[in-house]
This record gives sequence, C-alpha cells and structure tokens, in this order.
Amino acid sequence: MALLKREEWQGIVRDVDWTLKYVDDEAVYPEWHSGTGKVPRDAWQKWEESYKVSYPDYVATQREKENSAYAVQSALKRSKAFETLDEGWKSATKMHFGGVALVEGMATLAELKMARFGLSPAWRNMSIFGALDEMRHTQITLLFGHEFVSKDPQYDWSHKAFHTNDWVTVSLRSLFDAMMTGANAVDMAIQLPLTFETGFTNLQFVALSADALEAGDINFANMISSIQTDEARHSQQGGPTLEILVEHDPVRAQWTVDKFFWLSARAFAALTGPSMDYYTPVEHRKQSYREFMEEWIIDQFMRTLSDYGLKKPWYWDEFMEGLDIWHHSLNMGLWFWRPTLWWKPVAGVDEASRQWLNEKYPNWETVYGDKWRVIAENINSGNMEATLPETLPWLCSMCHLPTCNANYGRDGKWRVRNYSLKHNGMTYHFCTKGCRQIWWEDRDNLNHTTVVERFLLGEIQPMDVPGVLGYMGLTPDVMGDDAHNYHWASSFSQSEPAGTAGGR
Amino acid sequence: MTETAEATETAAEPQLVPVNAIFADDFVEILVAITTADTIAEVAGKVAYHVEGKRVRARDAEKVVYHNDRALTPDLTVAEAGIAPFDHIRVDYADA
Amino acid sequence: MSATTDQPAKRRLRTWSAFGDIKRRPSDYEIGTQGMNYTLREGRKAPFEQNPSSPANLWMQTYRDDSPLQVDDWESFRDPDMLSYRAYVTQQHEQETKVGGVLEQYAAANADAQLPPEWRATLARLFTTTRYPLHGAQQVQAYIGLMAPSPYITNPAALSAADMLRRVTLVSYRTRELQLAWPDDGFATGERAIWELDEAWQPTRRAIELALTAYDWGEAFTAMNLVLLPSLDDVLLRQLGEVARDSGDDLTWLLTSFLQRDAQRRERWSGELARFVVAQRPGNAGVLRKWIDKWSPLADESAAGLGSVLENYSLRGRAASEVAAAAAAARERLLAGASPGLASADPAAAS
Amino acid sequence: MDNAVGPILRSSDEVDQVVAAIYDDNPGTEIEVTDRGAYVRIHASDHLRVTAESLKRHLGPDFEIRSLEAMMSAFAGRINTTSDAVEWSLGPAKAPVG
Repeated sequence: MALLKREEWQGIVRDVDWTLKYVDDEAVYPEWHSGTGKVPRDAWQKWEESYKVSYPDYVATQREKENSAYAVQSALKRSKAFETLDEGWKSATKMHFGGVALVEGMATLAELKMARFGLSPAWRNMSIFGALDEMRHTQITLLFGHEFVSKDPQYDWSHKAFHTNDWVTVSLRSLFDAMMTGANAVDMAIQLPLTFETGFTNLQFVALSADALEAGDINFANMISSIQTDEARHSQQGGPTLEILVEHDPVRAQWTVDKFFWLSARAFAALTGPSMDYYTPVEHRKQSYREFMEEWIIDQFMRTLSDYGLKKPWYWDEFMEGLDIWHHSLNMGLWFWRPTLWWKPVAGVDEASRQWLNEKYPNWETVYGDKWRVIAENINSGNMEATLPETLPWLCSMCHLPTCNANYGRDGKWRVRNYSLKHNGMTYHFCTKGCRQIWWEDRDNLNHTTVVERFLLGEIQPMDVPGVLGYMGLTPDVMGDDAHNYHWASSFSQSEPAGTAGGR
Repeated sequence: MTETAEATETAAEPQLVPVNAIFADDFVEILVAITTADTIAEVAGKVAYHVEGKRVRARDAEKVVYHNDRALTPDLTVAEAGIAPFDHIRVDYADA
Repeated sequence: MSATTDQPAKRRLRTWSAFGDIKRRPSDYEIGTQGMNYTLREGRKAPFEQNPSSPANLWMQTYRDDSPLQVDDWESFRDPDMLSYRAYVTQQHEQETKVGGVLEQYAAANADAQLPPEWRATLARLFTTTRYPLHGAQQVQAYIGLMAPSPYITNPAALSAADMLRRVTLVSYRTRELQLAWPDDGFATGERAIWELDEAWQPTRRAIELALTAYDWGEAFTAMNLVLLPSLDDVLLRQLGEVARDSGDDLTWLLTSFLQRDAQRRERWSGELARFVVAQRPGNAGVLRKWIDKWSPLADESAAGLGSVLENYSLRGRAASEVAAAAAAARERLLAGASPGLASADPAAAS
Repeated sequence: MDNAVGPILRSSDEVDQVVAAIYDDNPGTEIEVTDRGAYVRIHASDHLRVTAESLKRHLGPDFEIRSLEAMMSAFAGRINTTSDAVEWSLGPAKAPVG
C-alpha cells in the first residue's frame, strides 16, 4: 500500500488562511513588510507555485544533496587538489566565499520575512523551504571556505568580509539589504527569487561551475551547482508573485524588475565578470563573461520576463554597451586598488589572455590595452610605486562601485563621462545613467553615504590611506597583491609596442 | 573671466576642495584634494599625478581643465573658477 | 597606499578570526553559525546598509535592538541540540520515514473505517482543525528567526518553523485520509468554520492572532515559545494522544507522540534561551515575567476552551478544568526548569 | 532555438540516462542537448516533459522523481511538477494536474 500522492492532499496544507477577528489584517500584514500596495488583498489567494515540494520530499532530497556534497569534499580533503589550483582561480573562490557566504545568511532572514509576511499561505510555506535552503547555503559555504583558513588567511574573509566596511562589502550590503530583508515581501519576491535567483545567480553558481571544473576545482564546482538546485526550486516564489503584480500594478512590476536587474548586473560585473574573464586561467575558460551573460541573462532571463508580459528595461542599450566595458574596468580597478581586497587580484593580461580578450571583445585593446601596457612598463622597470594607488576611486552613490564606465561618445572618443545630480545642496556622482535614474526615482539611499563620502565627511580617521585601510578592516597579512607575482608584465616587453594592435 | 579683488581678499586661508576628477581617457574617476588657492594649472598637475604615466601614457602636450564643460584659464585659482567641493572636473590633453 | 609586495610572515589561523583567541577548534555547527547575521555587526550605523531611517532599519532598531530583553553577548547562546542544517534534514528524514511507514501500515489495515462517529467528530474538532493555529505559530516562529539578535537563535527558530510546517503537512495528510474514508464528516472542508466559529477554539484563535502582532522579538518568543505552545501542545499532542490511545485510535496516538519530539526540541532551546538571558542579566527575569503574566491567562483560556471538547467527548473525556490545569503545569515545568523565578509564584493559581 | 524550454542538469553519471528518458517522453520533438562540461542544457521549443515512469526505466526502479531536483541546477521556461511528471513550458500555468 503506497502513500497518497502529494496532489491528493497538498491543497489542504495551503488552505490555512482565515479571517482575522481579534486584530486587524493591517496589523498582521503591515504595508511596510507585506507590501500589497495597489493589489487587492484577496487577489493573493490565487498565488500558487508551480515547482511543488512537500515536507517529507524536502527532507529526503536535501539529505541526499548534503550527503553527496560533503562526500565529494571529504574525498578531496585528502588529495592535493587545493595546492594544484592556480592562484588566480583561488582568488575567484575567495571572492566568492567572502562575497556570498553571509549574503546567504541574509537570504535566510529574507525567506523568514516572507514566511511571516507573505500574503498567501502557499507562499509562506514555500518560504519556509527557502529559509532552510539558505541556511544550508550559509553553512556549506562557510564550512567549505573554512577548510582553507589554515592554509591562507585570506579565506578568513569568507566569514569576515561582511563584518567590515571594505568598499566591496559596502557595495554588496547596499545591494542585498535593499533586495532582500530591507524590502517588503512583494517587492522582495520579485527582486530576490525572480530577478536575482532565476536570473543572475545562475551565472555565479551554474555558469561559473563550468569554469571551476575546467580549472580543476571539482569541490567548488560541486558545491555551487548543488546550491543552485535549491535555488531553482525556491526561486519559483517569484513567478506567481509577478503574475499577480503584473495583473494589478504592471508599472510597479516593471520598475521593480528593472531596478534590481540593473543593480544585480552591476554587482556581477564586479565579481563574476573578473572571475570568468581574468581569474579563470585563459586555457580553462569555457566561455567569456559576455557569452555567459548572453546565454543566461539576455537570452534565458529576458525570455522569462517577456513570458510574464514585461518589456525590456528602459536602459537596455546602456546595459548592452556595458557588457563590453563594465567588468573590464572593474577588473582594472580591483587590480589597481589591490591593497583594499581580501584576495589576490589577477591582472589577466599576459599575451595569451590579451589575444583571447581581443577575440571576445573587439574594443578591448583600444580601451584597455595601453593602460595595462603602461602599468606593465612600470613593473618591468621596477617602478612599483607607480602601480599603487595614492587616492580613492570615486564610488557611485547608487551601486557603490567605482565610477569607471567609459563609452564611445559622439565626440568619437572612449571616455568616462560624469553622471551627477544635485539634491538638497549635495552633489552626487553615478557610474552610469542607469544608476543615476534609479537613485533619483526612489531616493531610498538618501543619507546613505559611500566610503568616499564617509572619508570626506571625516567619519574615517585618521584621514589617510592607513586610516582608510583600517576602516575597511584590512590587515597586512590579508591585503591583496598580484596573484601571479607580476610575471604577466614581462609579456609586454616581448610583444608589439603600443598602438599596433589596437584601434579595432 | 575678470579678476576680482574680493576673491583674493577672502582666500586668505586656503580651503580644501575635494573633487571628482577624471584624467584624459583614464578608466575611472578619482578623488583628488585641491585647495581654493591652487591655480588651474596646479589642479591639472594634481589630477595628472595619480594617472599620467601610471595608467595613461604621458604625452608632451598642454593639459586643459574642464569644469561644467568649460575649459578654464590656467592661471585662475580654484576659488576664482568657482570649483566647489564634490564638483566634477575633467583634465585632458589640449590636442586630445 | 602601499601594498606589501614582500609577503609578511603568515599568521596561521585555525578558525575564523571572529572566534578570537580560542583554544579548541569550534564545532562545524559554530563555524557555520557564528556571525551569520551581519545586520548585528559591531560598529554598525544601522542594521541595513541603507538610509538609517528606512522602514526596515526602524523596525529592526525598535523591535530587536531596543527590545527590553538585552544581554551583553547574544552570540554566546547555544542551541542545546546544536542542530546544523545537515543534521536537521538527516534526522527529520528518519522521522518522516518512520511516519510514512506507520501511515502505510494503518492505511493497509483500513483503520480509519473503524473509527466511531463520536471520535471522528472529536478528531475533526481537535485534530484536523489544528492546521490553522499551527500555521499561525509557524509564522511567529519565522518572525522570531527573522528578528532574533543572534544567529544561534535564528537557526533553531527557523527549524521550529519548519517543524510547524511538518506538523501541518502531517495533519493535512491525515485530514485527506479521513475525508476519503468519511466523505460526509466535513474533513478537509469543515475545519475553517470550526476554527472561526466553534466557541472552544476562540480563546486559542484570539491568542494566536494577538501573538502575530507581538512585534518585540522577545515578547513574540516569550508569548509563543514559553507560554502558548507549551500549554497548547500539552493539550493537542500529549492529552489528545492519550485520549486517542484510550479510544483505540492508535494511529493518532502514534503520530502525536512522534510530533512531540519536535515540540520537545523547541522547548529545549526555548527553555535554554530563557535560562541564558536570566543568567546573563538577572534583571531579565522581570522582563520575561511581565510577558509571561500577560500571556499566561490567554494560554489558560485557550487550554480550557480546548478542554471543553474533550469534556464533551463521552467515551474517554476528561474535565476541561483538568485539561487546562495539566496544560498550565506543563508550561510551569518549562519555566521553572529554565529559571526558578519564571514559574508562577503560586502554582495552584494555574489550576 | 526559439522559445527554448527545459532543464539544465549539473554534470553527473546520470545525465545520459535522464536525456534518454526525455527523448522517450517527447517523441517527434526536436531536442537540443548542449554540453558545457559542468552543466548540460536539454531544450526543446515551447514544451518538454519527463515522466517518472521513463526515469525509472532508465535510472532504475528505485529512482524517485523528486530526486531529479538534486540534478537540476536550473531550467528554462516555467516548470510544473507532479508526482508523475515534470514539464517545462511557457505561458501561465495550466490547470493543476491531479
């Protein structure tokens, strides 16, 4: 005798809404946290996820996933797998552990918030599984990162990064706090599960696993792709929420997606972009960041959005242009400001890499080639001081990343243009028109300063470079330095001089 | 632009003016600390210091400072030019 | 800005620097939990990296950071079960396998067909209806997890929320089986009316609804985990299970006893948390006491209301006052075990 | 491929068997399998499905359809899961099956 099929009884599990009598509905589901907005309260009764799971199935499947992920880790512990990894790839993992582990912790809180304030019982139930999943991701990421702490103190930042005011952390906190627990449940379901988890996390957790495997990091590839199997399920909280929101308030639906699509794209350009196009050794790259973006975001995710009746975001052209610029500039910024990082940044511009970059990005030589060459010449002549920063990059008031996006203007030049605005007597600068527009539209970030602004307002003491590094939590044993001991620079002295390869 | 007596009188104590600056075709805007007493030529030098020969190949050409899309005369001071804290300035080679 | 191109002597770390200078290697549970909630980081301007006066920041500030319940070091609290995610899904899978086996066995024996009408009516009133209050309790557990001032509290609260979903799931499964066996008894279709209209349930409904608006995290925790659930579970798991057994419904008895494991685990960490806060700051006893005094009458009324259902069950019923007294005593045991000052000054007053 | 929908499986020993099961369950459908090493895209236009029955045939009688989740790190299109089958398609969900 078999058990009843899930379809026969799951409807009852979700039939748990009742009419509140002793307290007001608004007191139990306050707008601040639930966020129904223009959507009639009873419209949420239609909410139904299409990727269904029951409690007994959940614990059975998750136990299998956990056993298999830790079995791989335990088998590799005794191997020399870690020691044989390229230093650049290790940096990609340090960036991942530090940038991701505690975000998973934040996502646990976010799912708990939907489990409490979500507007339909089916949604609240699904968020319980989401909260457990995110607890899993926090713990597995921390445990896997912890494995390497004794070998390399930079792995300490797997845990430490989000407890500091490193500029990378401030940028990520700013993104994720707004996307996740800082948002009401409706916005959050659009921002986190839908835009972020069915869109962008695929890049860092599935696409990057292709590079990880090629780079020989089986353990990491296995961990991230296992994590993403949970995301594929619980991210389906987004679809039904979006469907209802599109029906009742399409403007809000479009805006919410557009905003977090843009901000996610900025963050991924800073982390995933360099990991794929610079940190993964060139011979192990499965595709370029741009190609992965085309596969997962432009193709797959945009099809999802049109399937729900949404349009392309207003900034589409600027976003597409940015695919050839954002992450290259950010990689140069990460490298140049390397003492501010908890990993060893990779220049990634030896001869073979430059050839690859120019194949994948026809404008790369024009925009970046000679700058790297100037840096390399300084390295080759022993002038290391010229390769180190003596001031701060300006940080965007919206994404908190360096304002470093050149574009090809009507003046026929590749230039970084200034996007700023004045508000209440303050001047704010942005990396792009997109960031400026988003900041202006909801001004959520008023009174929320960038690290540069904090420095200028005197909040960082002493007001000098050691003061800034101290504020960011960096200690000398952790501060980033070139991953490959500058060996790549010598390739510039052997290859053609500036100008001959460029101009395409 | 005409010289004004008031400007020199009030500029007794130079004030720090942090600005958002970009040099030529460099890849990033940077924070540069200038003062009200700096001349525009000095400003060009202070911005170039962080970039020229470090990321942007040094060239033997005059440098021009742009503020609100206008080229500034090199012998003006920052105070006279009206550059305020948090303003954006662009420094480029004259023939670029 | 000078980078060190010469590698300085490397400091060998054994674990996260956040643990400070500790002698032992922390457990995997601690490695994966410590400092997980960065909105609690030291030196923060506001919990969230956004405008300090954003709604989300004000809420966290008011109901978490400014709660009357304060200790010096929340991160030193430990769930006595030290339950990691991995251990949780492993042990709950075992439990669910056991439950599945029992369900199959009783379905094969067609046990539901043998349940007498009066007992079926009691199950409909006191067992299958529980999915509503349990869902409310699930929401409150999630809220405690969201708002807790330590990840060492967030995690067990989140797992307790999942336990609630487990319980609602099992109750729902049984509801469907009972409906298949007795399509005219109102199983699966009649519970909401019972929950909303049956006098016996109204005190519980009131308590659950009010608990959903207890926004101070400490009060939410006290109301639900120290007062309401310890009392209600005594009725809905232990006492109902005993009556089921006495009525020949071994399946309900077995299932309620299985579910008691989850309730006992929740009481272990909740009792330990109560003990911890009082040990850290004796003044917290007064803070908890105030909330306990506020919520205990609601718990007692709830238990008495549910007791009336058992009182009316003619076969193996028990007096409503006895039901309520036992529920209060169960709560008092939890509180007294946590800290002597938390139990009612006059235990007799509870009965 | 227009309107591509379908699962993206992480690399494992069982990928080939799942692909075989999908071929069995979608006769006459053009199926595109893209192998990127760590993951494999299995896509068709507009609609694709796999049944518990076919999965058991290829992966053994003990294989439960819920375990497909542990292999599927992403998917394209909208998903619909039941105890008997998993489907990927576009457009609003059809009336729930079962």
